[in-house]
Amino acid sequence: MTDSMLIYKIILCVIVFAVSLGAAAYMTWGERKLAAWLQDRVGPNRAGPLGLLQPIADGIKMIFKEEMIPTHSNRWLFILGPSFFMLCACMTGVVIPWGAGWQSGETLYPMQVTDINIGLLYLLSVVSIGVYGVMIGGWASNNKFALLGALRASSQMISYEVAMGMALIALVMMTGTLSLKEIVAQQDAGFANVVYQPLGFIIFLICAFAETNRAPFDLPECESELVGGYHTEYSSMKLGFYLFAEYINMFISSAIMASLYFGGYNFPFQHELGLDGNVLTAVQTAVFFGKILMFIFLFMWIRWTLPRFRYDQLMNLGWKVLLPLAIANIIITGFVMLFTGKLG
Amino acid sequence: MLTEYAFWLLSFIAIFSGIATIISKNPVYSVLYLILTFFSIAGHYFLMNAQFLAAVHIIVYAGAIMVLFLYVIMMLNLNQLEIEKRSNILKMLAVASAGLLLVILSGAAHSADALTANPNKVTPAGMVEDLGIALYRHYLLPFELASILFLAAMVGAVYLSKKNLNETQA
Amino acid sequence: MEILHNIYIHHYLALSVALFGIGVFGVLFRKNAIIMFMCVELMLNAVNLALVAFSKMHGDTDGQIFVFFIMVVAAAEVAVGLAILMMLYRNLHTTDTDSLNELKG
Amino acid sequence: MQLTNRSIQVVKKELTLSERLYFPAILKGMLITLSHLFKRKATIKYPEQDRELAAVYRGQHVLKRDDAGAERCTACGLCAVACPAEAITMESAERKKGEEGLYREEKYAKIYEINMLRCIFCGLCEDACPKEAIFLTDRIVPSSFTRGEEVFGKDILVESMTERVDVSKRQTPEVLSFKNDKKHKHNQTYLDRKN
Repeated sequence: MTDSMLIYKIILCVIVFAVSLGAAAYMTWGERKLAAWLQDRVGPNRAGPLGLLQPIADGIKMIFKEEMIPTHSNRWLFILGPSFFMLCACMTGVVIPWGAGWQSGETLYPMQVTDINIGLLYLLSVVSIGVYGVMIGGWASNNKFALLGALRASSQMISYEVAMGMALIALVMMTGTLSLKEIVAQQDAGFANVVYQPLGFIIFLICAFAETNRAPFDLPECESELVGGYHTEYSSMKLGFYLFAEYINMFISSAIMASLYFGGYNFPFQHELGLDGNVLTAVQTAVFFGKILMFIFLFMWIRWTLPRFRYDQLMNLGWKVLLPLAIANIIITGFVMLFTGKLG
Repeated sequence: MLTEYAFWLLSFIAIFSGIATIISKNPVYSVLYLILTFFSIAGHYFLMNAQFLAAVHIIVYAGAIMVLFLYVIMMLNLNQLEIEKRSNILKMLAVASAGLLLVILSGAAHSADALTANPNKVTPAGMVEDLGIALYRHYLLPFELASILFLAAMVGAVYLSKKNLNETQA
Repeated sequence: MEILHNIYIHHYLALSVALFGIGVFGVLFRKNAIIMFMCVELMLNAVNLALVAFSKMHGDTDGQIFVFFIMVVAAAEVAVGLAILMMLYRNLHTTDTDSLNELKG
Repeated sequence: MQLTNRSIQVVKKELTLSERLYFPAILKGMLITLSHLFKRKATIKYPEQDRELAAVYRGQHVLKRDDAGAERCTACGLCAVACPAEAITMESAERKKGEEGLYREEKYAKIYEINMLRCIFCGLCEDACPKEAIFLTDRIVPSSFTRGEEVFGKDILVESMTERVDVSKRQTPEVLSFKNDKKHKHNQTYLDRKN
């Protein structure tokens, strides 16, 4: 790895980090705007034009609010919880290919921080350790509601991880690789993977909703039963971390769904446009962000449409519906591969 | 050079948090330190180019097993543990036997000094394919047996954790 | 990351031995069944580390396959073991191994 | 025992396959919310925009002056009697010489207070007033931080001659024409009488 490449990677890392933070900030604005529109309201419109400065105002409010740590809580773990959750949310962005890459002279600068050949497993492992942030925070609060919320959150996340992994296995069988870059590159030639894996996509989508604790799976923080769920005792920026991390998770899972199932940065007839390499990369990145926005819209649209599940319904859906469907999907994929002779 | 520093750092973290695991009063701290140990072991796997294994290690150990431990400890509310009173003789015996084992094992490890890495046989990247081939060609039977073991463990765990066994029989 | 120039197999073995010793010591030293259980996990991991180091040294995948099977066994063991612990706690309201001196539950 | 024939037997019927899949219902719900995305927003931006009020809207009271600027109220107390919420109190005084331009009748209200926290904006005071003095207008009562501020005295209630409050919406055409008829002594200002 040359020095220029190293510097480039560091810059890219910072950019990915900044973009996911900025996207998360503006998703709070978008969420409020969209919620308002779906309810025939206008939404935030006071801070700046169209309320565009609202996230900044929210952030300032969050930072300057009084910070409270409950007396009988476990101080270090109380701080560790949200920090860890935030860390896990930010870690996933590095394996996502945001575009094909910049050609500068001889070297190609890829639009991906790192292309590890087990990208998908990396994603799964980061997702699976994200549970700790919630569990530690909920337990350290020393509050019944927080603990119950944390236990709910963790069991929900573990349950849906299984179906999520199973849905991905069918995809991996089809593409024959665990690297996200490879998977996206393969979709350049043919159709997007969603054409071949519609069931897998739907399972993955539902699991993504559950993993990000979004409605209709926002059981961990259901106000009617558990006050604020695992972050009942949190205030100020530590609460902000939890809420923020949820939006980052949403952004990243939208990006993952776009790259795994919807062709990533590829778009139809991209090579027929006759664009220069770097211009094409810019357009591709824009297209990728368009796809991400589409998924974020879907996330929010569903949140403001569907009511919350009951807890037993949630568990039934995860274990008795999604998991068998995912296994069936694997079997079907295997048979199709066998009969079409795509087995290596 | 960088990898060497990484090795020493990871080893230090692993041993430090391993010791912290067994001396922490609070079981939740123990679990968290053990997770830290597992992370550093995963880091070692990465250093040894066993990336697939590292990821699986994190998913299985940190993502599933330790969550179960944490879950049980939180559910049983074990954080106010009664002070453990183990007699001094037993403590001495524990130290002695563990130390003896340590000496024997490190002696064995020291004699392995002659074994150095064979540079000709270093496997290239793409551990996933190699592992897959090995697992599904040479080790297919143990693999299937392992899944049967899982099934048995699953049934056993569900049966054991039923609230009241008499109720289910009735 | 490919090759560790000055780190030989005995470094890894030493680390593995140290972790294994800590695990053994924990099992002997602590009375809480959950902590003892965790120490067993630590010992299994020490073995895994040694196996991966051997696999790296010999340049083949067999060692890693063994690590897989150890993981499988560990996962199954934890599932059953924790269920037993839960039952124990329900009946005796303790996880102290010294209070398990009766065969009748 | 059946009291009415309105009771309905609840039947929990088996769900059909499409109902059990849930997806059609979810899609239907999502289309409903999506359609609201393009509907006209019900919100108005309040301080900049005012919501259109009904013609008979009853808001903050005004104590009217006549065309020459004299207060019409004669402190008869009928409004206070009519008020179901007992929000109105007043204290009367006798008009001195030289105050004919200020007060229309020989007796006037020295203090006239309406407690806006009690007022229910029923408009009975308006109906009771024989002197066409008190009216409810379409102005919205401003909020305040203390209770004391919500007791409106004459300084707030009496209209100023520079910004007269239009209450013609609250008056029938007959009343309006009657009020402009100067033949009746009732409608004459002191200036009319002087001339």
